[in-house]
Amino acid sequence: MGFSAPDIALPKAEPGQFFMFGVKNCEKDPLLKRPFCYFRRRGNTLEILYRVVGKMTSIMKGLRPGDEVEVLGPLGNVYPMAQAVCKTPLVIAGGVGIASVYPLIERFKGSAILFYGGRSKKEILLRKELRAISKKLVVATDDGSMGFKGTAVDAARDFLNGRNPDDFVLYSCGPNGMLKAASALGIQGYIASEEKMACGIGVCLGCAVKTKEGYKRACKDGPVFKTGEIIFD
Amino acid sequence: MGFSAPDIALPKAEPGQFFMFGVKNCEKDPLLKRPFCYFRRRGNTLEILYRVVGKMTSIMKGLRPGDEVEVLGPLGNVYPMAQAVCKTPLVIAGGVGIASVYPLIERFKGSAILFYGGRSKKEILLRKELRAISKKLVVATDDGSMGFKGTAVDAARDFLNGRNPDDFVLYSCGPNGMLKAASALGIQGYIASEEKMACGIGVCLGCAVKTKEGYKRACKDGPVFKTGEIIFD
Amino acid sequence: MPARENNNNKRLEVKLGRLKLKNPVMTASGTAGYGAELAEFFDLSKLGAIVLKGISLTPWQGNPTPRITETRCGMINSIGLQNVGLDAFLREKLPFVRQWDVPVIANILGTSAAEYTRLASALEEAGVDGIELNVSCPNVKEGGIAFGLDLKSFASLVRAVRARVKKPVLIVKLSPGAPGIEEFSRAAEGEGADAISLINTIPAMAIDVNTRRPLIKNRIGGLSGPAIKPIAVRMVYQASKAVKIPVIGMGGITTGEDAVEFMLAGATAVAVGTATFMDPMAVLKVVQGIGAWMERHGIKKASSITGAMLT
Amino acid sequence: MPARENNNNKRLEVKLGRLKLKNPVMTASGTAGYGAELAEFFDLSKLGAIVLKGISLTPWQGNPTPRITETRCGMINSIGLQNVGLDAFLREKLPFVRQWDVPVIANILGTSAAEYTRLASALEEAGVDGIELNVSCPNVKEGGIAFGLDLKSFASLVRAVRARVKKPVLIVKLSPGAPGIEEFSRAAEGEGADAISLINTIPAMAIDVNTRRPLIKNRIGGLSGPAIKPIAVRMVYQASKAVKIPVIGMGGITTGEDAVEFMLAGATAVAVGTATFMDPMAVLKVVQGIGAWMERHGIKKASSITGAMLT
Ligand SMILES: Cc1cc2nc3c(=O)[nH]c(=O)nc-3n(C[C@H](O)[C@H](O)[C@H](O)COP(=O)(O)OP(=O)(O)OC[C@H]3O[C@@H](n4cnc5c(N)ncnc54)[C@H](O)[C@@H]3O)c2cc1C
Ligand SMILES: Cc1cc2nc3c(=O)[nH]c(=O)nc-3n(C[C@H](O)[C@H](O)[C@H](O)COP(=O)(O)OP(=O)(O)OC[C@H]3O[C@@H](n4cnc5c(N)ncnc54)[C@H](O)[C@@H]3O)c2cc1C
Ligand SMILES: Cc1cc2nc3c(=O)[nH]c(=O)nc-3n(C[C@H](O)[C@H](O)[C@H](O)COP(=O)(O)O)c2cc1C
Ligand SMILES: Cc1cc2nc3c(=O)[nH]c(=O)nc-3n(C[C@H](O)[C@H](O)[C@H](O)COP(=O)(O)O)c2cc1C
Ligand code: FES
Ligand code: FES
Repeated sequence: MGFSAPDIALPKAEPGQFFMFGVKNCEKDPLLKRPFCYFRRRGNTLEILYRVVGKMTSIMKGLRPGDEVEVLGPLGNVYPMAQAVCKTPLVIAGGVGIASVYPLIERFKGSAILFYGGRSKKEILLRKELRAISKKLVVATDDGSMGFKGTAVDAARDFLNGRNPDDFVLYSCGPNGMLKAASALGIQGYIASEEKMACGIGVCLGCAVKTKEGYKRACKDGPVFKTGEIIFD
Repeated sequence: MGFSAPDIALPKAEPGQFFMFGVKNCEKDPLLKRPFCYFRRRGNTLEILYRVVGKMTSIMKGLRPGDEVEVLGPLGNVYPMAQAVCKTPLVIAGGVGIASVYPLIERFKGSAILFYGGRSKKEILLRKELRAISKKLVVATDDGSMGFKGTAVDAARDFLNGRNPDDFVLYSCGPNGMLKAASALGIQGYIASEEKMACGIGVCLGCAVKTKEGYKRACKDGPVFKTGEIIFD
Repeated sequence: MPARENNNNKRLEVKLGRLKLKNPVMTASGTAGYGAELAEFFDLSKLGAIVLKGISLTPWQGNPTPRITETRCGMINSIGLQNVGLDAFLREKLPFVRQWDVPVIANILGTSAAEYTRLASALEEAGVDGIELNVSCPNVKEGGIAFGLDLKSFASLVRAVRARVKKPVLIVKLSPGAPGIEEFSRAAEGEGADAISLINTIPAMAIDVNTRRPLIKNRIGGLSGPAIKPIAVRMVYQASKAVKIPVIGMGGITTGEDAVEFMLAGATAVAVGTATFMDPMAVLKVVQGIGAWMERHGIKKASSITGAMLT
Repeated sequence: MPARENNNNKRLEVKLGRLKLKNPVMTASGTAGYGAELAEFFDLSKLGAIVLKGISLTPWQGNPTPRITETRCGMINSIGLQNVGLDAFLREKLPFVRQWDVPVIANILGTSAAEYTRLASALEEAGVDGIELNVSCPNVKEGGIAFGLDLKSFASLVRAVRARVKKPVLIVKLSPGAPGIEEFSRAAEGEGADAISLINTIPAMAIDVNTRRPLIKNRIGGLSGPAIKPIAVRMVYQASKAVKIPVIGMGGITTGEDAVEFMLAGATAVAVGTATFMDPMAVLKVVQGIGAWMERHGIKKASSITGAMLT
């Protein structure tokens, strides 16, 4: 879905950041805005990519051109990209986590290797575009209905077999299980957490992520964290 | 606003009845349906006439052709019309109360005298149609911006001066103040109450109207009551 | 497929003490009148039970209007327990609802233990299947709320009624304002109640900032509907942990999934109130929704949902 | 028109004991952190006061996630009073927020009267303008809720803190579960509190019927937001009838009109919590909304709205 603001210049968003997104007209239910990653920008339109899972996303699906929405952002920190100058970016994404790493891969201008997993073929989006902007795309599905049968992390592990992990820098976004497994691959890098959020601006402490230094806020101290920083239980 | 149901035959509604009306897609806020009078039918479309005053009516205003709505009805009782055979129907309506008496006046096929009041010119709707379907139309506005300056009941009282009240049968719908004043004109007939409603079907007892026989339900025992039946305090 | 239907029916069966319900869903007292209006919309025998509008010994006329107002995801009412009184109830209302093959539960309220016991005796004699003690109506001073907020008088009221009621199941409806929902639940169980039900509406108020007047003539009324569901689920959870007798959960249920939520929290059965105002078919849809959820989750018996929350 | 603005400002002024507020609107504790994040969105000196996240003597790490879930027109949280502790607060947080010309109110919580008094003393010394006693957090056993539910220990806690606090105004935040909101209000007044504030969140629970797990890891959390507003307005009405000291009303305020509703019910000031999560500018919009309402209704002083409900 794309949105634009006729009167103001759209803010510049960086890979890793997100927006808090709300619909108008529906009074107080849904109550809170929902977080969606910065996906890409096309002309004067900012785009997000979303999956319909509940209240807000169902309403979003029913929106029509011209409907008003409420957007706050861009929020949160950015995937650091300096290391990718001398190392190869190895990107692991699960489900709609692809929205988060999409603009990152674009930035890498064809140097990123992408492992992209979903439960089945149906969940794999944008295959053509992704192939076009990445050096190599490996699709993995749990049921084997497309590409590698298994998780994206399994596919990445296979790929790394015999290679030196230090030649790569990791970028990963997806469900917690994937982030945990990806962190265990032995590659340094960055993972983006998707804890549930209420405010998105750091005041509610709802989006706590357990780290070595205690709870941090996914929205303000993240969503991007260094590998090894987060404690998964 | 008009609505139709493609799959089912629209129910036949009678003057005085109402529908409980809800919008889809907005989850639980607004929570309850809202009552609107049966206004008229055009082909396979039932029409209601409404004023934007709050939550639901604001949302209704934003509806577009094709949007789904939830409608329950027709509900409630009907304006008795037998007496109007030998007497002249004298109709007094205030504000959107006009929606309630509109189909009644249509039924009387040009025999009804209508006193129609509003705060100002802006509130007076459908003047042309009303003139066409009634024997005589007297518009009254509180600020004198159109027609008689004063209330519709004042205008009716002027008209009755020197006439025999027994020659008329009263039909009135509007705010409580108007119903009280209309009841005091000395004409027998019927008034339609617009108490707030939760269920519209007689189970919540929210729409209580104080009558000589104790509280009655506007939605199930009414909305039409005989003059003299309701106790106004 | 009548066989399948039959089968489905059995799957939904639950028990409140000696009373078997076809399914766990009943009307909430005060939101289904005495049955006549809903019977225009569906076959009442499809319900687990029908709980009738609260009745008192003598007719009560109720509160002045406005009696209702909508709030965010909820509504406030102060009907004031308007009811026809015991005699008219027995004469005019009860015979009608007993035409259907559905357990009839009377909801009673009084201003003294003596009134409650007289009501209970008369209703037992008239053959109702259950009696729900309303000790929690916030809308009338006389609505038994004093019993609902004081543990000692609460326990002695339950004891007094229990002593009179043999056949119908005795359900005690707790006040959400009870200081210590666990203690009140245990007291009801200890005095022999067959089940407890909760929650009643929560005292609340709303003011029209344009007119500066309260939106409910009586100023304070009771809040119900989806807004209070999380509070109700919590109380049902706490009550069901405290006692072994069945708990009937209510407060903001509008769908089968809402009902399942209460059951996972510990409810054996549920009641649907405000949702009936939103849609007269709501109670029935909740029954169907529970069935659909069970099918999706491969669950064979509704009774096994009770307290089955994972942690 | 700066003159007009100035004028407007005076019109909005209210007093909490000795403390003058530019307008009746403050942040609700725990919904504005220690001020830094909201300062990125607007000038904090536009607020009546800023009430900071609750602090304890030592740092508390808070509860596991998920800590929040949305419900119908509301949300449940169980942050668990995660906070940096007194020392870090005095060193890192307080100096930052004191840069603005806005009264700073610290919210404190402890597990014993001694902890509360030590916190209060240290904060008085550090120069805060007000201290809010949180005796009502439902999310940690240690959150003072025991004080909030037992009248005797409540009164002695207020007494002990009052004895230590001279300069800052002392605000006592009541538990919505207090058995008898009037008695607790009177007890706070009797022990010398300058103001009372209410309501805190209401214990609540929600279960995901797909996973069958509680949506809050801790199972029970606190309900806030528009869903609870009618309950909060009722409690503010009852509390303000019971005492002469100012009442700070909160619970579901999202607009200026909501704030006016609390003031008509008896609040002298209001706090905005959950609405800040919906929109970071919400507190400021509430200030503006009160002004706009006053203009529409020809009201000259915000303080005259307090308790001005017509009946
Ligand atoms: C920083 C961040 C970035 C995100 N980016 C995207 C994106 O680009 N595209 C996208 O489709 N989704 C994204 N999400 C997830 C998205 O926010 C949720 O899908 C959305 O909030 C669901 O709203 P809903 O009202 O439709 O569902 P609800 O009715 O609120 O919930 C439906 C189901 O979704 C689950 N759910 C709700 N919120 C979350 C959440 N934050 N994370 C995981 N599960 C949740 C609930 O537990 C429930 O099972 C992101 C989340 C975060 C925190
Ligand atoms: C039997 C009946 C028939 C009606 N027919 C019509 C009709 O044909 N056309 C029409 O425009 N309106 C009609 N009304 C009034 C209509 O139901 C209300 O205007 C509507 O409920 C307002 O909904 P809302 O959500 O927009 O306002 P809300 O946000 O609910 O309220 C906004 C304002 O409207 C007032 N209000 C709310 N409900 C009512 C009510 N039932 N009566 C009077 N004031 C109310 C509130 O007190 C408040 O001041 C009828 C009412 C009844 C009971
Ligand atoms: C209009 C109305 C009338 C009610 N009358 C009664 C009553 O007579 N006796 C009673 O025990 N509860 C009464 N209740 C409370 C309901 O039975 C139920 O406990 C409460 O509304 C919560 O459920 P809900 O949110 O599904 O409505 C009434 C509720 C409403 C809304
Ligand atoms: C995420 C969150 C954290 C809170 N933390 C505190 C706290 O630390 N101390 C406190 O006294 N109240 C706390 N509260 C309660 C609020 O201050 C307020 O009383 C309550 O949320 C009702 O207001 P609202 O509906 O506007 O949010 C918290 C509320 C929320 C939602
Ligand atoms: S979402 Fe509120 S602190 Fe992160
Ligand atoms: S609106 Fe419910 S009884 Fe009339």
